[in-house]
Amino acid sequence: MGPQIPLEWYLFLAAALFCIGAYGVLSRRNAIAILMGVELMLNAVNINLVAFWRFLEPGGAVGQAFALFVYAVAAAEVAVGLALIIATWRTRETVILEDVDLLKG
Amino acid sequence: MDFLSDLIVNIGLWLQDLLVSIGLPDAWVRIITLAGGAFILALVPLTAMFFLIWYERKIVARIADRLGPNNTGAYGGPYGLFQVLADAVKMFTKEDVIPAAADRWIFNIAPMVFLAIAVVVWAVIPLGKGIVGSDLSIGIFYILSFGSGAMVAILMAGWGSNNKYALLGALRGIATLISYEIPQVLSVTAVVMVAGSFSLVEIVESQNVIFLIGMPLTALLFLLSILAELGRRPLDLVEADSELVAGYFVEYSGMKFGMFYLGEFMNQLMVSILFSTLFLGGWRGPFVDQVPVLGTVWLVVKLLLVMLVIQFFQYSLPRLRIDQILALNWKFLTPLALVNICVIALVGKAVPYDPANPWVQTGALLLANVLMALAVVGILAVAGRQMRRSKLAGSS
Amino acid sequence: MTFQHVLFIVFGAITLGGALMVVTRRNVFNAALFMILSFFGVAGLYVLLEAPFLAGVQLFIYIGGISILIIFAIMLTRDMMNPDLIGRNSQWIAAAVVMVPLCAILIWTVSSHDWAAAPGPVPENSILTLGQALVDQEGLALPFEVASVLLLVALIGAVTIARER
Amino acid sequence: MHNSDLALNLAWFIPLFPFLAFVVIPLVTYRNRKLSHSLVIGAIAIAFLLAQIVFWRAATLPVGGGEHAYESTLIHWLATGEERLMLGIYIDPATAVMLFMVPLVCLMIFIYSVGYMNFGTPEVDPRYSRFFSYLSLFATGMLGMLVFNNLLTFFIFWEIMGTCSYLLIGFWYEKKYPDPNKITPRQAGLKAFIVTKIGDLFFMLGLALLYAEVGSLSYSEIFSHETLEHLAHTPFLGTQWTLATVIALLLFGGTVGKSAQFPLHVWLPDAMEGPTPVSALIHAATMVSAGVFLIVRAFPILQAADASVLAVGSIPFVAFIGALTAFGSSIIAVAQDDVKGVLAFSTISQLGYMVAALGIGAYVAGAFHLITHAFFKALLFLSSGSVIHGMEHGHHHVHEHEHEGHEEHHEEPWFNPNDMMNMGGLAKRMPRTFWAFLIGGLALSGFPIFTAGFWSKDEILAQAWTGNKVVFWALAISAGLTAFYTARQLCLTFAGAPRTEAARHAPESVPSMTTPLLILAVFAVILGWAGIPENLPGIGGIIPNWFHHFVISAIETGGHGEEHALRVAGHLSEASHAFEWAPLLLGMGFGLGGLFVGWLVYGLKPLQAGEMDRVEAGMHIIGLGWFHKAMRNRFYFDWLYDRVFVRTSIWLASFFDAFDYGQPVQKEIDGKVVVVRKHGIVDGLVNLVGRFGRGLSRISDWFDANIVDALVNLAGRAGRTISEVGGILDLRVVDRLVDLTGLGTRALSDLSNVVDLKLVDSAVDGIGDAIRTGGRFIRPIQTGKVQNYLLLASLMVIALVMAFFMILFLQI
Repeated sequence: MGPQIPLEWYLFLAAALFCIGAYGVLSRRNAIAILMGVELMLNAVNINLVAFWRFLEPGGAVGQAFALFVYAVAAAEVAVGLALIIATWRTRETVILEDVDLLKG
Repeated sequence: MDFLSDLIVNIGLWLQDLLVSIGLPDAWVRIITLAGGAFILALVPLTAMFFLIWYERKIVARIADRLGPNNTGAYGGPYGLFQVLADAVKMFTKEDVIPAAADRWIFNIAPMVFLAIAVVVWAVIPLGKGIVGSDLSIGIFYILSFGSGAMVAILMAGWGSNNKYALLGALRGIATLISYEIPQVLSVTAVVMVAGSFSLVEIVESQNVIFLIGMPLTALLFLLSILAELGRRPLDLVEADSELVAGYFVEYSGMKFGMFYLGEFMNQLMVSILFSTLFLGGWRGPFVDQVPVLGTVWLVVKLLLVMLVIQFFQYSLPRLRIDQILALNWKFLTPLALVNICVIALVGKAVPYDPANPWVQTGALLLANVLMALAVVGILAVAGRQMRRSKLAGSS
Repeated sequence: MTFQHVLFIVFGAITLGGALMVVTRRNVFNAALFMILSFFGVAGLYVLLEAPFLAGVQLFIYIGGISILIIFAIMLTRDMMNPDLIGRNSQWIAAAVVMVPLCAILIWTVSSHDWAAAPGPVPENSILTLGQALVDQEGLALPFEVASVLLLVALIGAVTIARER
Repeated sequence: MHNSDLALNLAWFIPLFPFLAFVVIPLVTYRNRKLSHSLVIGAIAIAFLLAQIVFWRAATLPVGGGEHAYESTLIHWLATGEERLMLGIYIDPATAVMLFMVPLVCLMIFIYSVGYMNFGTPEVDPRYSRFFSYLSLFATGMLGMLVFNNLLTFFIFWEIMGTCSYLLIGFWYEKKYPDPNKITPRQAGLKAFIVTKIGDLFFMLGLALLYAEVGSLSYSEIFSHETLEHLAHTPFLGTQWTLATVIALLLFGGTVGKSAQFPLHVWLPDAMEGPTPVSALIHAATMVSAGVFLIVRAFPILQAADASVLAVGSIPFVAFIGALTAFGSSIIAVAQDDVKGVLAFSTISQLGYMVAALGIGAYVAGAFHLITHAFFKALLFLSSGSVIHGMEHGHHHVHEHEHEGHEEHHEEPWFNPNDMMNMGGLAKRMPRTFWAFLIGGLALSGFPIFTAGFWSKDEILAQAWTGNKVVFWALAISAGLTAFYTARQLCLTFAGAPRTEAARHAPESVPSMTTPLLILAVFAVILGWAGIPENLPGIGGIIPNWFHHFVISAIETGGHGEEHALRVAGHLSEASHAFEWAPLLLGMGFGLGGLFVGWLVYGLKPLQAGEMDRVEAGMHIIGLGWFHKAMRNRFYFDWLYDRVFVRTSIWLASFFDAFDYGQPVQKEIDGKVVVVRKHGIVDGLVNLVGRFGRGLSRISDWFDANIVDALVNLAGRAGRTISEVGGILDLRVVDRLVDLTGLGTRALSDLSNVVDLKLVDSAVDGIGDAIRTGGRFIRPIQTGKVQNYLLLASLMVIALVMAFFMILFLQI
């Protein structure tokens, strides 16, 4: 029983998720919330990858593999990002992006 | 007899035909059958609880040189079998207290999430020959990934109840869970490599010789890691009764506490089944081919044994400090698990499995394991001696 | 309206709803929990797409790893909970105003293209194919190695950055 | 041409070593200053040796036969969808001569920096190692830009250099000046970054267009005959312009930004805020030449473009911009007091020279001046740096003397060591620097026969004479001005008696700084002899015009269309055949004349302390003081841009800011003060309307009080003479009326408050935010918030998609 849901649905959903995540990235003030937005965007990307894999070349492995790479990147990004946030917290006592402006010109 | 040969499936088919004959559309039939199956499956552990809790109490009592529940007063019942029922009634009737400063939503949802995760993982466990919720191709991996969801529930409970003991308990619990996930996953990976599949059914079927013989080290790793995951002594950080009162669910009372308690116990049952499935050949045993239902019996016997072992650990060993526990994981179990995987992969490649005489590969694996064990013991001995020497030097 | 449609709608609703809550909740901890919910929905979508392995990975890495990390970070930086410092920045309306047409454009682009997708069945051993592709020198062995190196570097870097001095 | 030549293939490794140094320093050796700078210098030295090998190899290859555009075998670089980009090295004469120049100058400057950053002295720079790693990264950018074989890598390394420029100009980002109008290093850095980015945007669009049209960016393909033919004859989106024209103009936009041509020249003078080696390295010798080198690189496309587009009168656009820049900035330079400021503007004008030369098709002349200028300008900057360094030390020295016996650290009064008015008489204090500066100055002002600057400039002038008379005169006059302000600078700095204590005590710099000066000085002299026109009577034949033969072969045999080869040769042959006396003599005349006048004005009787600048005084006398003021203020370009772009956007920003959010409120949150804005959507609106209304009523009041009363009184007096009653009567009436209007407007304004604040809120809020973000984005003095950039980026995406949609479907 193949998928009865057209590919477009997944793509629409991914687009919506992406935009929501982007909105989060643009509109939140504290760094961790922004990180969450980034995670949502990455998930949207992954939905696209997997959907394309399923609908365009279910026999192959590239789609899934790239989804896995995205996972790796996401993990690395979160690790480093949170480390940075915590370091910033230690030195500047803030997690608000606007307040971190040592190099403000 | 052939009806008995795979009971559940036939019942399912029968039910499906019934619904179709009633004239429901396929989708609904599918939904109903799936929901029903899920419901029945969820009932299995919940009902099993009543007996197993009693079983644990008996063991505890024996270890502590007591009688344990032997007479449940008004409820009667031989050997206090209904003790659990009494406890349940008590829990239901207790007042449900919510701390004033708690984050109500999170506080209330947490136990449900915990219990739900404990139930959900039952979908893929083969309870007998042909008795399995759904034979996922990623079975064991499914269990592991949902198990990691338990962390979220614990965090929710610890955070939601807005109590520093609870939060500490949650954080310590998460620390343990996260770090012990690594040896657990690695040991499972070793099993998967040898069995050649994620699916628990196939893992069981590939155990013509149970894996415990083939790779005792892996089994040991798995056992230790599940001890930590369950929060059983000597590795219990999640609720360290004497330090954190009850850990993350200190604030819970009544049925919510009951849910946590039940959830933990179901996890215990689940991991013992997992252990017996991965290493003891699951439902396999004599005469299963003739009488398939016998498989379930075998499984029950094996899991009772495993639970026995866990109980022995639990009630006869003292607790380790958190730093000791994490050190044990990061400095000993994880490296060992990595080495273990490499060795097993090499041996598995060198000595391929042939169905004619399965003992060949098993023997090779066993040999490799023994060598590894010897090496480990040797290393430990040397390290220990140096440590003692340095201590002496320091003291004198 | 088959069973799959029902599931898709349910999981899609979970995903999008969770995501919306993530970007709108003031309390960051709740936002993180909703993010977990959203991830769960995505995992469900993977199941619908017959990629069970990825669904498992989704749960395992995102819920078991990333979300937990994020929640830890939230707890480590208590300023998160300071009601005056959390919430939206000054450009949120502009962001919303921009995002809506962006979404519209994306959807328009998707729908303007004709996806001649007649998906065949997923082969039984798709996980096997995936695994072999990841270690195949002709295939993705190099990216795989690079990804692992990246993870290692990220690990070390994170430790170095966050270390107490 | 995919042959493999071992010596030339060494070019692969030229950018490698500086990059390694850049990577290693922050990771490993940043604690050890000595190790760090030895690493960098070693790396650039290796690159220098390799570059020399490549250069001589390329120079000794037989001329012609396309041998001069050497392209190595290509390697796969990155996969873009279906096709993979190929990467190789591409050595043609232009590259070769640049390879001769760049690593050498870099090496000199790196060595110099060791002394300049006070290595081994107590006041060594705290970020010493970081400085060197930046320098090294910069060298990577420049070298990588040279050797590789496609415009994409060109762009990438170009951007690397832009980043380094930002980092290095803002290197002393904590520095502040008492004078608020003086731009601080970090502002200068941002300014340079953003202004050049404007140019880079054009460059990138050009690349995109080129790639979309040709499908490749490697030189051998985009400069092939067919491609150029195709580009030269395809209209751009149905307009009159050909693709070649558009692409050439876009690429030229990149040049305008990078090598500070008008109107994007404003960043270069402020870039002098960086450490002097940086000014020498980036903003004189190499990076700004990258802009010119881009034209040299894209010369075939420039030739394929039709020159009439945007031409000013008979002058091609490029040449016009170049000449204008050369002329204007050389005027400005006359009035600068900052020793580096003068050099900065002279750099701009010299770059203008090159651009103008290339604009009229004088390929060889442009390239030649590029090389020579790099040497003597680096020389000039380094020696000026040495002067400044000396001044600072002298200042410290003096200062310590004043505060003998004070243990506690005292705050030094701010002192501008760059101001030439504070110098004078340094020739005795620092002789080596003086001689270096002198030689550099003479080269810059084109002192005849024996300086490099003369020959290159003369070649340009000769070309301009035959090419375009207007350009020629512009360049010639600015040559005179150049000589003049060089003389002025020399005299003000070195001649006469010291005008301050600091100058009196300025010590000569350490050898590690002066040695590079001497080496560069040698090159600043002898390099010109490589390009003496052969047909010059007298010394012409002694040394063959090697440079000309070498470089021109790239044009003739560079492997593109005969048509363009002919067109180019049309320009170039004149240089080598019919010799013209006029440009040579005129050039000499202007150069020497300028020097002589400058010496008359400033050298004959050196300036005394506190005396007014002679030119300024003179212009005041003849009533041109305002003009001199304009010159001193760089013709108000910064002021203009500040008003037009910066202020407006800031104003909009803060206006809508207050408009939506009210004023920021300082709030005390667990011990630390944070700025919290109450989200009052309406009060801004109310204030506005209220202000409007108040304004109205105030006006009417004023009207009422002054004018009307006056009239009324007048009428009253008039009336009084006629009749008491009538006077009083109309006094009353009119007064009442007028008061009534006042009250009416007040009431109206109050009413409008109430109405408006109900109506407009949210829409205004949205627009306000958008514009506010926009303002934040444009203003160079910005908070650098990533989120704003992201927002703008997504806006741009939407805009682009819309544009695409229109072009695609509506055929606009």
